[in-house]
Amino acid sequence: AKTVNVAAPNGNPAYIVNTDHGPEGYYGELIKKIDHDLPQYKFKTTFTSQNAVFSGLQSGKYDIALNNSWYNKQRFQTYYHTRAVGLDDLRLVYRKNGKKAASLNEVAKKNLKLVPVSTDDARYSVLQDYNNSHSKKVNLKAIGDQSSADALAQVANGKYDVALYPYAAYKQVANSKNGKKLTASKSIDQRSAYLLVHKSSQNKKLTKDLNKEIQKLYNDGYLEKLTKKYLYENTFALPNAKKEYNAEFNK
Amino acid sequence: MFDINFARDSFSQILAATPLTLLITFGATIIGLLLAILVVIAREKKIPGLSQVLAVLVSFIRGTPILVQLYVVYYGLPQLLVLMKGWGWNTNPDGLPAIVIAFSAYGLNAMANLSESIRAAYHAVDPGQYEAALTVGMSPVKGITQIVIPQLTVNLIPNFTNIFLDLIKDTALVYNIGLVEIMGQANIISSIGFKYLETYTDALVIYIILCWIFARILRLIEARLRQRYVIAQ
Amino acid sequence: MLLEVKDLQKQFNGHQVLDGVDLQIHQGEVLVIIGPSGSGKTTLLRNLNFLEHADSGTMHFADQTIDLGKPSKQQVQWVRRHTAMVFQNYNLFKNKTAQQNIAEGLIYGHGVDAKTANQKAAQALKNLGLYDRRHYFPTQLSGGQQQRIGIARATVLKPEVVLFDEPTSALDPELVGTVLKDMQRLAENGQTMVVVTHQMWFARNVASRVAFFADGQIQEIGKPADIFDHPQKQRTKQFLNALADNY
Amino acid sequence: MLLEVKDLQKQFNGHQVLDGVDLQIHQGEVLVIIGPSGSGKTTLLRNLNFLEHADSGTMHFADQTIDLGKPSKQQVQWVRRHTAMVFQNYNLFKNKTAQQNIAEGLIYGHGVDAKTANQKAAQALKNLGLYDRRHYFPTQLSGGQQQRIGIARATVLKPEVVLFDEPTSALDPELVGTVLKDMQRLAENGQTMVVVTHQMWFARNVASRVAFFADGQIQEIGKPADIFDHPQKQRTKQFLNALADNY
Amino acid sequence: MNSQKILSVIWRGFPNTLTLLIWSFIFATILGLALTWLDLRKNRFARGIATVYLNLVRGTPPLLMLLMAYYGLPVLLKAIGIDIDHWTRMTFGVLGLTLGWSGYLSEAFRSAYLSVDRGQIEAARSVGMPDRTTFWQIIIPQAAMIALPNIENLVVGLVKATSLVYVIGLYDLYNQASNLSNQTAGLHQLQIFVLLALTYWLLVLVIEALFRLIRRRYRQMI
Ligand SMILES: Nc1ncnc2c1ncn2[C@@H]1O[C@H](COP(=O)(O)OP(=O)(O)OP(=O)(O)O)[C@@H](O)[C@H]1O
Ligand SMILES: Nc1ncnc2c1ncn2[C@@H]1O[C@H](COP(=O)(O)OP(=O)(O)OP(=O)(O)O)[C@@H](O)[C@H]1O
Ligand SMILES: [Mg+2]
Ligand SMILES: [Mg+2]
Repeated sequence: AKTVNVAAPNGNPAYIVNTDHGPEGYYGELIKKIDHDLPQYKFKTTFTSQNAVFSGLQSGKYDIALNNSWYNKQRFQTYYHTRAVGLDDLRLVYRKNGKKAASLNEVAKKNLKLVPVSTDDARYSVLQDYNNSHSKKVNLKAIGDQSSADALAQVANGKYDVALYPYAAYKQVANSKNGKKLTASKSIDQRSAYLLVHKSSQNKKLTKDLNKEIQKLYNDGYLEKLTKKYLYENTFALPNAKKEYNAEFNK
Repeated sequence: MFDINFARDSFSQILAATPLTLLITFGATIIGLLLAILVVIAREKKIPGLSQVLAVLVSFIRGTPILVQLYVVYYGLPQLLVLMKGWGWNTNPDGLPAIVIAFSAYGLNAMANLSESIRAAYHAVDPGQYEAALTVGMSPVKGITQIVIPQLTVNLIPNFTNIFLDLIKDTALVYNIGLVEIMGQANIISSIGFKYLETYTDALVIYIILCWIFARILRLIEARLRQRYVIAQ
Repeated sequence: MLLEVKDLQKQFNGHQVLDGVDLQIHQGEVLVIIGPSGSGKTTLLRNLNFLEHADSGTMHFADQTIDLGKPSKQQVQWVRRHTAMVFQNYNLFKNKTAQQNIAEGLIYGHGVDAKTANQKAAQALKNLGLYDRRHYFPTQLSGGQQQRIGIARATVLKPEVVLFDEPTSALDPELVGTVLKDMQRLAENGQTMVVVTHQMWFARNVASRVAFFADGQIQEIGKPADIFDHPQKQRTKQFLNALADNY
Repeated sequence: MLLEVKDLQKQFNGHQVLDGVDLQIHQGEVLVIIGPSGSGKTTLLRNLNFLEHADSGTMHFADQTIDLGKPSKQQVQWVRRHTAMVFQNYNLFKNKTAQQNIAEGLIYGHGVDAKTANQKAAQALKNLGLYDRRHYFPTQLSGGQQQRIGIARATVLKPEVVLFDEPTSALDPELVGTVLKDMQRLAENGQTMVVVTHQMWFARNVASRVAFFADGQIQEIGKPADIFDHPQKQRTKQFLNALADNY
Repeated sequence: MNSQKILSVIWRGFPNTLTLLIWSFIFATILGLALTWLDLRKNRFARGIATVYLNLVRGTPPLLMLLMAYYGLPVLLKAIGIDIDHWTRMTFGVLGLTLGWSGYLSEAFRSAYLSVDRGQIEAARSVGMPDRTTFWQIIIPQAAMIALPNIENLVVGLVKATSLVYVIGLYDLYNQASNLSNQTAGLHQLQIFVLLALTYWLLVLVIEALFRLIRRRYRQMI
């Protein structure tokens, strides 16, 4: 079997986490399933910092970046992309007794202090897109590697007012000491997550094979099952889910 | 694969982050220098208790990676402030700016390394110089400030240069706590298209030039002083 | 009597280097101290001006009496201001010019204003014929020049006593003469001096008295001719014979 | 004639330090060289065994004739193996014990097997009464002991000539005697020696001839009594007067 | 979570940290000696190469050194037809650290070599030792002793720099700790990082003790 090098970032345990039994979490289980279903490939997962994942993907050290990369024009130009492997539900997280934030619009208007976002994180470009298309901008600051738990702790202890995260990131800390001080807004946006693949002639075939597999996993409800298992809700049941899922695949 | 145009276009944006890199470096150097002087005084005077505690602290800081120190301060400083608040101090653990954490971590690091170098430079000054100052009636303080410190400074420069360059290079880790210096800026620019090799090459060039310039400047200062005092190497 | 030391004791790591030294220094005399290497001559001088602190003993100096075991800060500073020292390795301040070396003891040690101090230093250099070297740093000067400036640095302070610790032993043989002549001139001007040296010519011709120091004590003291030609103790004879062998 | 040097020239940065030195060394003699500091005495010795390379000149040594301006590698090695040097600062190998210091010239320089070499070194140490120090490192020995081992290191090689560069000037006065006595014994055994020294006792009593070196040349050479008591040149008189002043 | 559990996870990274440390040090020493050799040549070109290399290394953050060695170098070499893609992560980690530390070590070697007393060499020549023997018997042992304190500092620096190999996905002490902190959703960070710091400190103290032993043993020789 041909070895496929997969790189996964540290710091987001609901989606992907390195354990003694290999990768786990949403993408961890997904990659194991794909590995099982595609016997002609052997998927080998490496964990490293977010920026290193893409340094390696660009240089060809890694073939696949195993994280929730949302659509962005440059990325889709730089790398191949698969069909969407999941649908993320974006929420604003804030203190129960702090300033309320129901939409990015409100964050911008009330001038709320937003937790810095890792530049390597897909959320960074969501916010950048928002700022590019709105005159009243949110206060976006960048940071290197930071785990979601760290970020949410900073909202809980009052250093920042609000954080933008997929629902799962909030839910996994919701029962901790810090998490109990927090609450999440209603869904403000949904984004499809794609796997990015290093561009090379061999990986063209790999991408095709992955797409076929992912389509199958979507159709037979496996992705929905994973979502319910790891992301604390069924994002595929949200009102716009049908429209949003895989929306940018052909861009 | 390697997008030369992207590298070229990003260069000036990354260069624009240099002031923050330098701010952290200089801030840490100044904080470190002031603390190091106090540490050296306490240790050379063998102040009971304090000198032992400082020796252990210096050993600890010198024995641990700066990245680990950065996280210890990052997670620990707010908790310390909470604790101090509990004791009735008027501290505000929330909203601790990242730059304060950087100054604390890198300042302590500089303190440990500089204090060792200052001690070595101090011991390298011929004790006869200080004694001669005493025999012409200078007070101990005057002997130190007029005679020992000027000579110590010359001895210190080579090690100081190394510590200073290490600080510049080590600041490449602070983007981990949210400061957009050279490395942070490189990461931000890269994240749009997930293209890293180009911006990292830019950052590398900037670091090399920065270090080269400062090494040059410090070498010139040392040569000047040596020439002025004509202290043979 | 200008200065008297009684029962001076000093140990290093349990080793008794000064073992009850009694010493009297008279106004205007030149006292030469000779003795084996490592016997404690340097240590004795360093204890006289508190570069090292004695374990016990008393000092009478001018009108003061000082417990050498625990002198006060004022006493230490006072003695240092009324004595001066000339070192074997000159110990000129490396970061100061010739003129600064002489002036700065006056300025920072004796509170003389900078202008007067520099004038005095310049005058001292003129007397030595080294005025054209006044802006040189020590490493730009020969050993002999450095030591002569070292002597000027000490004497410009007008100390009651100048202590010399083997002032010529680091010098080239040819340069020894110039330094010894400076010291002789000083002696002729009535400066009280204590000199540790092995220069027999100086001991014989310039010293008022010669002391033989060994085993932590002054073994014998007297006029040069008496000590050199009629030593009383076996220990002294031995030492003088060993020295004589070299010449 | 054992060794003859003709018209030896050596410049440092345009400064003519050796300006046509002619020198003859006879089998079994002790030639003492005296002269002012910085005049080039050390440089002369260093040129004789190629620690420095002369600009020009000729050397006749045993049956060889060597162009000092461009000696062959073999010639350099050959001269170094038939001469030996004793340094002012001893220069014992710091990373070797006393015994190794003496043995290793035999082993690595003269191809003697290690066992024989170590036996010879041990014997040399016994002769000096330093056998119990054979495993000491130089820093654990006194200056006098180091220099005596330095002399043993040189003489164990049985060189035709031993060159001494101020062998006692770094020593405490008391220790000078022991070293000079070793040198005297060596002379009595017929060792050819060239000695730069200011120890008048040695020059007067042990030297076969004394040479006064100044201004890049040998100014005067002759029996010790002639040179010291009836110097021919003004320059020599001046120098001897300056030296005499010290004693 | 108790400290013992945390430490047991952290210590799983120890073999990797140690492997990195030892191999990087060995290779950096070899490369450093070669650089020193170049730097001490009379040939200006050789010296130029050494100087450029030293200036580049001196200005490169170790983090970037590792990133570039692992992700950049294979791309660069592939362009000229050399394929090193199949090298292991560990090889690249060692390579990255070796590149940096060879530069630092060569400066230490050079200055030690230059501070061996010239009199020692002259003494060796005067007893007829050939220059090659002098080099191995006299200069090298003494230079090694003089360089020892600097080497000690550099080894300690190397220990600390091994913590950066997380960027190439190697699991050393640091990466085990940070992964543990991620797995537990960041609830015990302070505890984990303090324990990690103590672990490094212990390692450094052991290294310092080893060097102290060597120094004691050979103290008389300088
Ligand atoms: N600071 C010190 N600590 C420990 N021992 C010391 C110290 N200073 C001097 N000694 C020891 O005290 C003794 C006397 O030393 P000192 O230098 O006074 O002798 P000296 O008579 O001046 O000898 P020299 O003629 O060699 O100058 C020596 O054994 C020396 O090792
Ligand atoms: N390697 C060198 N480079 C440049 N100049 C040198 C060198 N070695 C010696 N000189 C110069 O050559 C002259 C003679 O020096 P040398 O050491 O031979 O004198 P010396 O007679 O041995 O003096 P001393 O009695 O002080 O030992 C001096 O002016 C010295 O500065
Ligand atoms: Mg003394
Ligand atoms: Mg000489």
